[in-house]
Amino acid sequence: MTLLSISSATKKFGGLTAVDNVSFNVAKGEIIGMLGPNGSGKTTLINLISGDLPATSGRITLAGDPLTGKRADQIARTGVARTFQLVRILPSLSLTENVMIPAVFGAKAHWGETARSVARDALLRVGLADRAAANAGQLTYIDQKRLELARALAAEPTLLLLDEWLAGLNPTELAEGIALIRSLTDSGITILMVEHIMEAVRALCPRVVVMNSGRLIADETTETALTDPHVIAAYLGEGHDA
Amino acid sequence: MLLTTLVLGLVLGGTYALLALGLTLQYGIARIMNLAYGEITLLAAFILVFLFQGLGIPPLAALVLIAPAGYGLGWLLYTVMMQPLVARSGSSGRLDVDSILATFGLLFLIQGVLLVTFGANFTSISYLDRGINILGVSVALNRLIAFAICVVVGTVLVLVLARTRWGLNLRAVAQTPASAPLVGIDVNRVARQGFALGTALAAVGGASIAMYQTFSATDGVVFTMKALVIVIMGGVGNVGGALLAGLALGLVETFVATAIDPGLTLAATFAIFLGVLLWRPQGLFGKG
Amino acid sequence: MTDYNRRATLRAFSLGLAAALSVSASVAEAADDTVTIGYAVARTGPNATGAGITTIPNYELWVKTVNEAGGLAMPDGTKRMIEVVEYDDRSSNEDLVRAIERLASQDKVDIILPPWGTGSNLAIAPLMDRFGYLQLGVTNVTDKAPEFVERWPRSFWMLGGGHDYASGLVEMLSAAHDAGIINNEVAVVSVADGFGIDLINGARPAFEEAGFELVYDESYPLGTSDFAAIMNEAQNSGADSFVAFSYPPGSFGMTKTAQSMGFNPKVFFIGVGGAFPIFPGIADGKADGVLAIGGVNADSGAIQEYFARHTEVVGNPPDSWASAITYASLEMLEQAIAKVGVDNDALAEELNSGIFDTIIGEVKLEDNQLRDLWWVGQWQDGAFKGVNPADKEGAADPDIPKPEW
Amino acid sequence: MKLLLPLVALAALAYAPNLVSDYGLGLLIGAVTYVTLANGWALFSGHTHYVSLATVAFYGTGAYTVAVLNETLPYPLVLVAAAVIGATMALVVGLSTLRLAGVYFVIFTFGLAELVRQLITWYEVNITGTLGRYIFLDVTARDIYWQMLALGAATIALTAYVHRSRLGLALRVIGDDEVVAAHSGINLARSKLIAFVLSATILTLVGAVASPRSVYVEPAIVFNPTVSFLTVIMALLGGANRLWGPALGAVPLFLIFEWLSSNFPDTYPIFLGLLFIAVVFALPDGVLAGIERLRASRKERTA
Amino acid sequence: MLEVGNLTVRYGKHVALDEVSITVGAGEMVAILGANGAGKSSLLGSIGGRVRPEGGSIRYSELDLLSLPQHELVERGIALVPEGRGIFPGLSVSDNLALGAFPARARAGVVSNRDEVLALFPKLAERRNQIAGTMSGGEQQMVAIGRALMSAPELLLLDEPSLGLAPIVVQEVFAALARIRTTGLTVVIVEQNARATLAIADRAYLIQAGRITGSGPAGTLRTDPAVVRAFLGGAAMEQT
Repeated sequence: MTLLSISSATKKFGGLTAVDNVSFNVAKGEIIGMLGPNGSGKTTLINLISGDLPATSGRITLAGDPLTGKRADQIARTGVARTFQLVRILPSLSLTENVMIPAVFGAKAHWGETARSVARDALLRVGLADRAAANAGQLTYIDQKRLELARALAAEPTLLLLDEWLAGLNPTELAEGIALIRSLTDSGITILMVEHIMEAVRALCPRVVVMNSGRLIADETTETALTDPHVIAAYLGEGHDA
Repeated sequence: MLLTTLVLGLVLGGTYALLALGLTLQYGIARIMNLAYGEITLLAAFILVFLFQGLGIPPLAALVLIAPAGYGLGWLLYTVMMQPLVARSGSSGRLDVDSILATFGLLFLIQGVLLVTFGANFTSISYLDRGINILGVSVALNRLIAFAICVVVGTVLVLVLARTRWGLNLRAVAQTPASAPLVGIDVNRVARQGFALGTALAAVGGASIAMYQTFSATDGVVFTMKALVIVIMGGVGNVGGALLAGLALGLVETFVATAIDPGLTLAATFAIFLGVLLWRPQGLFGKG
Repeated sequence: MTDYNRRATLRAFSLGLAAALSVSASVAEAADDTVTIGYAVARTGPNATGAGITTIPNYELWVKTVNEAGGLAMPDGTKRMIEVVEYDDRSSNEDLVRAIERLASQDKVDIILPPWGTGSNLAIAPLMDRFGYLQLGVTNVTDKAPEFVERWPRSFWMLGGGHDYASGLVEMLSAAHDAGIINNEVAVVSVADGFGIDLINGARPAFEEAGFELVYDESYPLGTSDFAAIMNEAQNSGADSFVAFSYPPGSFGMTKTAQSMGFNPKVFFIGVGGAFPIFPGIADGKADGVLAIGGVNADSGAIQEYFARHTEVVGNPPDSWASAITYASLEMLEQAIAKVGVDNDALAEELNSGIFDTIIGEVKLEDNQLRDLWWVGQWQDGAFKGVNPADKEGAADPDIPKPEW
Repeated sequence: MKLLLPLVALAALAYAPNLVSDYGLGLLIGAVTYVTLANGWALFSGHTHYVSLATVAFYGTGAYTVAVLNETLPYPLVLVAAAVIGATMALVVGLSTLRLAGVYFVIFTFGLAELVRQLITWYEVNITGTLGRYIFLDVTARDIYWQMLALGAATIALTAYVHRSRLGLALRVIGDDEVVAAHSGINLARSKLIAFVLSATILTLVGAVASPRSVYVEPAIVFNPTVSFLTVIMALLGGANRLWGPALGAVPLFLIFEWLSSNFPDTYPIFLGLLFIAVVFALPDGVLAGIERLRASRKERTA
Repeated sequence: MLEVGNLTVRYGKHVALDEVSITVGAGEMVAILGANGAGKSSLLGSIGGRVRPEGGSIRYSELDLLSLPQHELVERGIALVPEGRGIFPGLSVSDNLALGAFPARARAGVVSNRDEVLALFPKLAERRNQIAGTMSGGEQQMVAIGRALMSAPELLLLDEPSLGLAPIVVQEVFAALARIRTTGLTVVIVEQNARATLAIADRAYLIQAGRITGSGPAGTLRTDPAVVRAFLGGAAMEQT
């Protein structure tokens, strides 16, 4: 069953077409990787889905309901949660408060003890429960990443968008991170993840979509994609002889 | 009737434009929203009167002294007061608020000094006060001079900005300060120059207003408001825009005063101002 | 030519400083052999200009004069020096109200002198009444004075109301019209605040009744600095008489604009500021013939002496409208104290019933109001002289039409 | 009890007029007025970091409403009317301006006060033909004080409540990062609008309650832009995003201004200017944050 | 000519560069290759004065670069074309180029430098009056590189010049870089496009997770599976 459907999504910035007529579907419960070199339009596409940017044209639906044309907060309330490529935490709020926000303002609109317990669960899941009262500004980078994931989880989302959530982690942390994401898919959340760390993509995603210069150049199994000459060329270049 | 409105409006608009040029440079290049701008114009106005009445220096000659003095004062203000705020804010965007609050303090400071030094009296001089016939409309010579100063200063400024290397540097910093160091421009230095140049223009504006208008030490905020309105209308940092917006505002005010109701001139000014802010915050003459 | 004289302002400043410094001393001693007089007047903000010309210099001049003469004479024949407690109301009514409370309940001064401006005086009237102080209001123009006297029996209103000035002006213009000097068309502008509105509301029916036609009648907002368009309209209206119920910036701006554009109506009347000593300078020496609110009996020896002393002590001459009345009000106070002491109730009674000899002549108040006032004055031979009421002692004949600029 | 101390303080303050002179009462009124203004301002601007200079637009509107209606309506209804007018005005202004950011918002709010003043002036001059209005109400200084104290206490209570509510959380998130706020399901426009209207209603009520202090009301008198600036600097000095910050900034600054203006009437603006600049330089985040920083660094040193 | 020793860069608690050392000889073109987030831009940014490192040293012809403010570096002959290009989008192409010649060292040769730049990017000559921000990404990249060359640099630092460009434009950019290389300019280039880069560079460093994990002559690295691994991880290498 298709959860997220993207058809002919296009985003232009002035003369630049950042996302060019991209279409693909994500089934419920699936975890799908989005690959592509820097600047190929992956983050822009994520922004179109989450409502951070309005699409120039095309249509995006979640479980049949259109997302295009809605504001970010409305989309968030339909059950879409995300992390950001550059970590965005709320430095003046405590960890619990950071994580509570989507629980309070999201689809379920919890408040009081319920919201706190949702936040506590999310923090527990990412391993930050013991620091719940600390200020988010004091966290290390990896903990900030964890916090951001916890915040996305507290939304109890049906669709989770991860934008290079694993970037910048050391090998131990990476292994923990991969295990964490796997535990999420096991609990039934649908995940679309932009990722550069191929080990992680291999480990987590049976299927990937690959973008280059705003276009979708591949939508296939991970094994196929990583040996697809188009994909390799997209990453490493064509090797022009000059 | 229409011609009269046109002539009077342009002359009025010329002085408005002159008033706004400095503020648009200060905010455009140095990113300082200077609420003490009007007080600096007043300071120059008082100094012009002092030079004229106390020392007998003719106002047009006094301008030659006041402009560089204004530059010096701006240089000093930026170095002592603004630069630490700029350094502290980094890219956090708090500079706007900090500069508004700090220059609000400066506003009181200068006003206090003016009150103590020059008293609370209305001040004015009579200088070339006779009427000149322009297309059948009588206009005071001193206002024409102020208009001419505006045209000359405005044109020179536009040309300098458009044609010279220094002007190009100023424009570069105004538009994309983050890129300026890549070509070797010391943003801090250019910002200081821009602020100082803006102060010099404020001084020239104040001095030319002193030639024809009665003023007192508490009038500064009126000048600041007018300049602010024009700067926003013209697009922040846009010198050509400030010139056009100043002229346009003069025309609008004159038109409202003659055709609608003098009681609504200031209301019209602010309504246009707020309208522009909402409809095109980048200014009527801004790009994009 | 000059309104600005550095040495003079500096002197005025040091005078003020001396007064300010005496504050602490006076409060500390507050002995029986002094009379403490307090006031809160605008030294900063928009009201500072008006207060700085009309109110503060006269308070300071009077205190200095009295103290140099050995102090205020008391009913028992002794003399008591004046000590001053002075605050800045920052042109804000809130601060003013608090300053009055301070003078009354903290400093416990004997007399409180009023602030500058109609709004300020009204703002403190209930307080002054409650604290039992008399309020010797001078710089207010209001038609409601009789009503206010009823409400606050110790309040005094010494500058008339808008209707008075408007009728005075209309009376004078009617005479000129009857003499065939001017046509029946009037161009009138008024500043959009309480003062301007009061005057124009009084003037409209008065003009109409006298057979004048208001061919141009507009108000302009406070803060207007450009009058070219207004003056141009007035000039094109064809009226022989130009009347402006204006404040100093407007009065000055209109004068300069009229001069530069060669607008020469037969009657050129302006509001506040026309009687200021700096006006001839503003008018580039061509003030003669300009009509304005107020006036003094310029031929009176007492007035001439007052002008000379004011110029000497303060550094510049007083204005020719409210200054002399302000000073006269203080003289009245001085004489009343000599009779009944510093009890405010007795003083109020005495002020209303007594006859006083002041620089503006013999003064007798009617129902707490000074009614014997100059409504219209005119610059003649470099002096601002009262011309209406025409039957008032010392009235000069109005010079109409005004000579061209 | 956390509530006990504020309640005792409130009771003490309510009793205070019996102990002080009229001037003391005047000081209390002034201090409470500015505490309420600063708090009301901070209710919107404290967390969102939108610096509004429109305080006097609402304050003046409140005062003017009382001036216009005091002879036709009973006093409590006048206050209700002021609140309604203030809220409506804030709604219109908010709907049109909250998409402006940074300095544009600041300038807009600065211009707004001036526009309101000009429009009221024009209306009064041309339509009603009166400009100055009189407020002859039988309201004593004590009444004003108690009303203002109640309003101030209500404002602080409301602030405390908002801080704990969804709205407060939303505002804090908006102040930190609007993108995260939107992606967490917060309706930015609605949250900002509600806060702005609440804040503006309080500011309008302050103007209304304070207005009987001056008998005579004129646009030039009640739309004094200094009020807007003083409010901002007081709130920022104390710390605008903390419950007691605005009060902590307003009281000492108010007293300093009073002291300066009575002791240095001529040079007062110079000192005021220097003080302003000093606050911006020395205490950029407010006194409370400064104290916390100091405590933190001391803790670090001892540790 | 350029010596970077034990450079460490942190953003908060995140270590972006961990004791990185590289050297670049005069006239060399050296590539820094690595996946996204590996620390390439931090390295180049440190050399170009945009990033303040926490430890280590950067010496250039006996000069301690870390002691100089960013804008001074251009005067010393170091030109940086940052990621995102750093052009003046609101100014015309010719203004952008003119600004490139801001340093005193470049002023004498403005005319000949401009001719060279326009010969290198003929498109810029056609569009000299166009506002730079309205051009396509590839053209903007040309403006950025052209502007850097206008400052008569000895050392050119290029950060991802092919980023976000269509393949055909990438080709064009690399062709231009190859020509620049023949002028004897020293170039440090950070790229994801490893193949195209290795085709024109002399040497390359591989960077992974903030550390140098390999280096060598470009010719050798072109066939080294470690390069592919740095980008695509394990399995991909067998197929290349």
